[in-house]
Amino acid sequence: MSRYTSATDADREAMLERIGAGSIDELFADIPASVRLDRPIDLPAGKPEQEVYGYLRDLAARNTSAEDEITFLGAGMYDHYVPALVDALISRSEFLTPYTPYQPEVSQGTLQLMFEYQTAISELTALPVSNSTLYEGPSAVASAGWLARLENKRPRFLVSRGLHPHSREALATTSHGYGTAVEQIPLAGGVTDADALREAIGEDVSAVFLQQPNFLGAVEDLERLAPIARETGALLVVQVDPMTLGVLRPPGDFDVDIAVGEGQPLGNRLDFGGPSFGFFAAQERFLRRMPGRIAGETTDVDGRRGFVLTLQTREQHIRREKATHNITTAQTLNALAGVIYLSWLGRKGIVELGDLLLQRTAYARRTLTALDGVEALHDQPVVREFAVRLAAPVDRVIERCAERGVNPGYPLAADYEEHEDGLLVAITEQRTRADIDRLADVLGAAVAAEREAVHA
Amino acid sequence: MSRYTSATDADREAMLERIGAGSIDELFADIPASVRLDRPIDLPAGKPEQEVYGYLRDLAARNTSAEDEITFLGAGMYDHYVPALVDALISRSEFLTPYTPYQPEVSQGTLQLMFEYQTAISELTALPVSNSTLYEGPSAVASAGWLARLENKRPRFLVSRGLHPHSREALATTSHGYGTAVEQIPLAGGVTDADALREAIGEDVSAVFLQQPNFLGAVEDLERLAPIARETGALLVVQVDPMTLGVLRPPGDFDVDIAVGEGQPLGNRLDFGGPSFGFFAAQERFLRRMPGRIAGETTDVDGRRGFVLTLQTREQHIRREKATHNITTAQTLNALAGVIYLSWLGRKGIVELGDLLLQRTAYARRTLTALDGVEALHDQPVVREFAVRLAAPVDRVIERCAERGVNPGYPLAADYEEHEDGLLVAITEQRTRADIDRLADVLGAAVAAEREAVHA
Amino acid sequence: MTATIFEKSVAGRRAFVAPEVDVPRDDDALPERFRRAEPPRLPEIAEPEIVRHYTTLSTKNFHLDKGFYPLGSCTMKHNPKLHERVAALPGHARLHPLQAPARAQGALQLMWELQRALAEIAGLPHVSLHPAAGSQGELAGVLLTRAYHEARNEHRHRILTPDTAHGTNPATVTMAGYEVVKVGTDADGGVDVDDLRSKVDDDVASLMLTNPNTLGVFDRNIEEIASVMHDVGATLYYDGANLNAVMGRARPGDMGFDIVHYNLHKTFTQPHGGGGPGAGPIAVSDRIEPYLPRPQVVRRDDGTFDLDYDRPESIGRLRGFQGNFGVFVRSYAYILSLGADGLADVSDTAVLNANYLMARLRELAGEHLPAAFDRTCMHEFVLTGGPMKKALGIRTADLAKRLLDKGFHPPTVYFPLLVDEALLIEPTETETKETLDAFAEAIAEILAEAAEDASIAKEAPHTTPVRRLDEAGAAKRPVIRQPL
Amino acid sequence: MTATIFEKSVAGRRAFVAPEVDVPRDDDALPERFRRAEPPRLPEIAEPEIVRHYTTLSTKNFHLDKGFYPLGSCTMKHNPKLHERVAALPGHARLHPLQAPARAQGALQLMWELQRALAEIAGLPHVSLHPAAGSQGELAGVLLTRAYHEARNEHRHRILTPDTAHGTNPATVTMAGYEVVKVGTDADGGVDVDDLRSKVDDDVASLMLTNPNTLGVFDRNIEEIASVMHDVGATLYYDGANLNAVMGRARPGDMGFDIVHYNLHKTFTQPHGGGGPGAGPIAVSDRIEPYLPRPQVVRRDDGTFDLDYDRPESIGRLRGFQGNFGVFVRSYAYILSLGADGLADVSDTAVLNANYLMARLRELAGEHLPAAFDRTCMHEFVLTGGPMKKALGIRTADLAKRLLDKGFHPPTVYFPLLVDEALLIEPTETETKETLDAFAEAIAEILAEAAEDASIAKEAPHTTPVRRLDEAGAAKRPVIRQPL
Ligand SMILES: Cc1ncc(COP(=O)(O)O)c(C=O)c1O
Ligand SMILES: Cc1ncc(COP(=O)(O)O)c(C=O)c1O
Repeated sequence: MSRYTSATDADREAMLERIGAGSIDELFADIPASVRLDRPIDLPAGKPEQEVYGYLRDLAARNTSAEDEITFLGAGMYDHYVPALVDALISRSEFLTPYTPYQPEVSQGTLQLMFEYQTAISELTALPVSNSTLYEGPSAVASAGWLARLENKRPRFLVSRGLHPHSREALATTSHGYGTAVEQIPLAGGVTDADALREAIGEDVSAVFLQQPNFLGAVEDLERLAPIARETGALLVVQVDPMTLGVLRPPGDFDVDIAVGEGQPLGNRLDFGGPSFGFFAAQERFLRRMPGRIAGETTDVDGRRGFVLTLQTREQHIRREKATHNITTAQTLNALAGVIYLSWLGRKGIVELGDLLLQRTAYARRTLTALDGVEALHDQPVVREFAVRLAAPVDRVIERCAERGVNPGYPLAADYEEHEDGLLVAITEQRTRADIDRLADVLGAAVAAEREAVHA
Repeated sequence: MSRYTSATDADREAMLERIGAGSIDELFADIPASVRLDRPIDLPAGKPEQEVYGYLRDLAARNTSAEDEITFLGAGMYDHYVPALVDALISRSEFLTPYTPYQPEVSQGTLQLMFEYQTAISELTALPVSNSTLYEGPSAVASAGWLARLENKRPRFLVSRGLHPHSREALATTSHGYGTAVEQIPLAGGVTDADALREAIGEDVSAVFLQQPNFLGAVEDLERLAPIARETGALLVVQVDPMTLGVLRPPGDFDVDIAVGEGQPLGNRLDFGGPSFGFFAAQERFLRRMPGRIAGETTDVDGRRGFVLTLQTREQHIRREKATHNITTAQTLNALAGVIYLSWLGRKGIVELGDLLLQRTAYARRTLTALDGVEALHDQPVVREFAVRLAAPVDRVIERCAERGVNPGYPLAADYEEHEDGLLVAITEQRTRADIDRLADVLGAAVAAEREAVHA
Repeated sequence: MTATIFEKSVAGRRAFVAPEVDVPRDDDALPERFRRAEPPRLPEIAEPEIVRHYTTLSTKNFHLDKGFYPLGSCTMKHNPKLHERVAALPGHARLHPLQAPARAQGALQLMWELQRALAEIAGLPHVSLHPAAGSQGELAGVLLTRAYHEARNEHRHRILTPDTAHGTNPATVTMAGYEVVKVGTDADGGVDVDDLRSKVDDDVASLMLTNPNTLGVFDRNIEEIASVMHDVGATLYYDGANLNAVMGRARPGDMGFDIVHYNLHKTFTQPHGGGGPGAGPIAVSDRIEPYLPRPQVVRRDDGTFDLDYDRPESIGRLRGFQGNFGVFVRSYAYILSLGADGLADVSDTAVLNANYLMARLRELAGEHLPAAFDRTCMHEFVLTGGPMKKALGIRTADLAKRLLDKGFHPPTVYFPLLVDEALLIEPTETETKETLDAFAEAIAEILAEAAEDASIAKEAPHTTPVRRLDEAGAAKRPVIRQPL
Repeated sequence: MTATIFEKSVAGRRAFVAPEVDVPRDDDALPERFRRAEPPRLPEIAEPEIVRHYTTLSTKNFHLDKGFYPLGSCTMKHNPKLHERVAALPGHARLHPLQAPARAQGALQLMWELQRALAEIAGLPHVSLHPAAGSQGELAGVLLTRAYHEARNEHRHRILTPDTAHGTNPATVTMAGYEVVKVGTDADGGVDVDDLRSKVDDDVASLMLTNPNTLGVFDRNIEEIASVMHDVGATLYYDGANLNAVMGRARPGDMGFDIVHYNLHKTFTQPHGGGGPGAGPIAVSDRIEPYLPRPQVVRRDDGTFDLDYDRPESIGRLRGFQGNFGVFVRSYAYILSLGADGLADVSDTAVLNANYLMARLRELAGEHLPAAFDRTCMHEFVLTGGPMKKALGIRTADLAKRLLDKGFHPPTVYFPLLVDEALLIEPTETETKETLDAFAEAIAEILAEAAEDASIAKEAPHTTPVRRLDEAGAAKRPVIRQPL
């Protein structure tokens, strides 16, 4: 099947002759016979384009996507509306198909968008420096851990139980490699227990990890927690939801050392979990320890302004085993979607949208907790997501709702054994009041039915 | 709602001051008060992007498209697979958003694709000259009629009853304006009645219009018909289906004067009937009477090859009432899809695809006519579409099939009172043998059920 | 320049992989005498090179997403990206035109709602979406006039068009079998009413008018003109290419027009595609309604939507199927997005931008490029390059070509015909004040530069993929296809 | 250069229109002390100018759809347009990662089938799609080695990497808490087996190898190397960045590798996006399987697909959710399109193209740019610019910059480190013979030109949007955000 290759039989002959080889097989003579594959690859024959399209379309049709149901799933990724101009622009070959911009003279498009992206992220987080993406949220948390390790070599990480379970796990997986222990700080009343944190903090703590809003949707009191966390010189790392930063005080307000987060809400698709991007912003003093690419402004030989990859002495291709991180391919195209989205939203829009989420979330929480068998899991302020307790088996309630075309949210049991009756409900601008009312209707009925089922 | 406009209040003030006007209202002072609209336009308020998307998506969902059923509808437009590279390339702003290329120095992209398109159409039709699109098929037929009128002023057009009903009607509508009468040549055995044509032809016939394959899917014997049609100096105009020109002898083989057709099958969407494009190819001698834009090769002041709109003295913006046609905006973007599609298909592909259609169509015709209550409407060779007779009410049979997810084709009754039991079935490369077998199954059952219903 | 796709063809290469012939072969399916002997010589080339070829070609175009495109009479406004998304929905893009109306309710409702919206905007009760573009709308409109008169047993032979009219107007008149009579323009840039009166009689079928006209001038005498025409039983035709100037401010129907065509690809922002596609719906008054093209989209009493073919007095169809539906989707998305206020704001801002740019140019270039009619303009205005030619020795064409070097698309040039060395400038509402300022300054720079050295403009452009092309040669020895 | 989007911001402009707050307001919803005082200073700009800004920016990039991109080790092959279409299907693009497996069967099946296909291609039974890119795949792989040894109560401290290794290898070793030990390269460009033996003992956890390696050389001693490592109980890690050379010809699993990472954005043609996204799945042998990241996509006995979290010995997750699914869709589309033959043809043609280009360059530039290892190469090869520097006084960097003027993207330069003035050239299989010829000729021209006048190359590029940039200055005084 040649459709992407051009070498005709005539081409092959002419080329082999020029090479001075009798056959293509000869070119593979270095491969010892004993390790050669002496049979065809055991895969089906290739298919015409229309059949590949048909096959994958049919698979896609077997998924229930946000296009097919009213979904209140969130827990780290959110069904926000992606404006058409994002898709139109990121699909331009000029952005879609180049490699990392190693030749700045012919990569100003990518380099400038990285610079603009970095600016937007430091504006959102109110921190002075940002890199130009890591893979995604949880691995960005893990990368913050690695930076802390390079910074102070202390043996303990303290993580709030309000930190996304995936972030906690990614941190544990990677820190196991270099031997830093991870301890959890419990929640009290839905937010990080400040006393427990004060208990645990000490000279041997490398970094403290919090999340704003936390995984249960609660707004953490960073004003109170930050000083405790940093008291003994530990780094304070906060994972933030970028969509809330129009209304919530930013990490920079609390002198956090590093702010990281999941970029998907900013103009990126859900894509069943990826690709998206992880952002990483920090205080100036960490600049030369930052992981990942950073674009910097400079001038060319004619004095024209331009952009380059900078501070590369941090990176693996120069410093190898001494590099500050091993990352090379990151998520530039997703960052482009992010910065286009933020430009579309604009200075006013990010506040308006944040306020819309805030109001609809408050309304949804009021409405759901008014139902029999549904109560708030905590009373903390919430912005775009909240947790409730159901007086009926959560999984079965979800099934009943799904049958009626509503996905009520994420069951907490898997990640919080203490909340096996918990349901996490997320709101986006695509979930209207009517959708919320429908959720109340469907959820209320499902809970009632399940309670009956039990009594029966 | 400003989202596409940038004038802020501050801008407006500054601009009005520069203009020397006190208000925007002043700028409209020329409009007599008596004809001013003294109320707001009576339309709903504007909507956010996501709501417009949602509204139109919901409307779209209320259509049963070729994505939702197995369709055998054709009759002029066909559900061919459009390769992804067509959409990717025609959606580039550089092709999508410019106007007609009046400034050739910054329009070489569009001008060259027009030139390549003209070449591809000449190759398909085997005629020396092609324009760079008219609106679509039937209006291209009407435009051929107008050219004939300019050419010989004779008072009669003869049209085969095998010509697409829309083409016949468009010709009649427009020729009524300049007073040429349209007479029909009947079909005999599914093809144009050669004797009737010989009867009707004469010195006063301006042009004869045939279709290959004709509307009933039958291959016309142009070898036989062409000489008769041109005997008395009438122009011979043939509407052809471009998808068949890999296997069927092209118009050029029969010295037809003008070949026109519907370009939709070539990489264009169905779009509920448009936009698509009409192609128009002819013998050299008609070049200076051709309607529409034509791109020509030339050189620039530095001797570099380039392309321009040429022979513009044919056109309305220069010749005004003496122009050969009034067309200006045509279908360039659709032509681009067409030439990309033809490049993708390639010299071998157009034959392979034609052969695939031919074989599947033959199989479908065999299979369907083997069913009780289904018989061939004619026995002429067919290439991609064929007509059958049903021994049950066609509309009710279609309804029954539709309920089972199969659209069996187009009912002939509306256009051919003599065939109110007729059904026109079209095949594309997207209708597999399995789909055809399913059609046979569903259609057979539907016909049987309807016959029962009658007897019952 | 880039070699053509045909020149890049190499025997044996391919992008297409054919689905297998999955049915038993019937080798007699097509008798030999019908079979093509030699396949058409289409390119043989793999996907990567097709993609590179057309991607590279595309970069040789100036386009709206690149910069300012003040092409008068063409309304080159921003094309929202949302429109491409909604047009591409499979429920639209893969809907067959002959699908039974019961299974195309969404599409028919969309068309019906668009008809209603367009009717309200133009102030005429009945809309047909049928015509493929403005010119076909014009032809439909003139044929409607013919049908209207014929129904009254009147056989009229002449149609009036102002000397400012777009070329399609007279061309249409001829195609519809009428004789063109030109009407003059008065000192204000409007129709010369005396000349009009002198040419009107009951052999005149219609007057085709653009208002504001191609000078960007709104005809203050519109009511008088309407009554002159109506007094002799003629129709008044509104060329809607300039509708972008008056939405929410005035309506052709209220001005006395009987028939209007819209250019959805202008006022309602369908991307131009380098020369189409577009759509040219028409709106008419009650007395014209019976003759509208077939089929009409209607709403039945039960609230369902349908295609009505049962229109005995219809002029019939001018094209296949139901019109350029893909264009309707985009334009309706635009109307839904902007709504009543938004559409009115479009015209207000279009007129504001035009007057601002005219004012800036008066300041910066007024001496060499005075306005042809120095008065408040509507959405566009005309300058004359006559003084520039005299004083600086460069022509409007030279100025236009030099603008290319500055990264701007030139205005429409040498139209309207009655203005010497005309530049017809239409900024549209979607341009920023900064862009208008930059354009005015670029023109001033070119004029200053020409005062120094006229040859720079005369030999422009200097920075484009190709420079001035030999159009005369192209027409003398036409090479309009690749020799193979 | 283009002003930044922030510099184009004007107070009061906007592209976003907010949906109305359709619920009763609760003004106490968020206590004041949590509220942000000053909004982030995001740009204020309308849609048309956003579109123009990023469209214009895009045109400053060289890209694969524009021309030849022989960036060694990066496998810049054509990115089929079909892949973007299938990835954009709402059933993929709008599928929430936490959707219940029962309602995500299509996605899980796709992932499972991709796992099977990748396993077959690499010749190792178990695949995890989890890692986000090659580097994360490497980290996962080294952590798997750690888990494997720890399960045996072994605590090893060193990992070997050849001096030809890509920088991510040693960087990964450090991040995983091991010490890096470098191994030398022999005269043929393979691992120096004696040096290897001298450094191997039971404190060595693993050897990370690329085969063919970054010199484009297939290591003939691979079996011996494998046994050396296995004899001391170490694992053998395969850096799959060069898998494009050997599909259908040989499999890492059959060579004795325990752990492999794939770069889907190289071998399996995910567009690079100017620096991602990609995906770095890993394949492992049975003994490593228990430690694979969580969750794993599995097929249950009833034929349904599921996410398996119940993996007690798993190293856990390195990232959120199920991996870069959007990338999987594209790469699986590629595998479905090409099939067994097609994939084998990919490697055959990639190696053919590389050897052809090497031969052409030997003819045209062999004197100044000899091959670092003059032998049959695999999918890429290395030239040394040493002689060119001596004879002509231009460096590899100068040659690279001058190639930009000729419309080519330069090869990878100054890597691998052990070759003086290295050029690492990987043409890939999707390029035409004509393109390879043109590239070789361009290099010959540059050398000839340099013989005349070296300054042209030294000062290159001359035709790009900007010319050589001050990278040292950028690093000395970093400006990495727009001052506002
Ligand atoms: C004033 C005027 N009338 C009519 C037309 C013709 O419209 P279309 O190009 O849609 O056929 C145009 C545009 O070219 C125009 O500017
Ligand atoms: C040989 C080699 N190993 C590893 C990598 C790292 O892969 P990735 O960029 O996907 O992290 C690359 C690519 O940069 C490479 O070329």
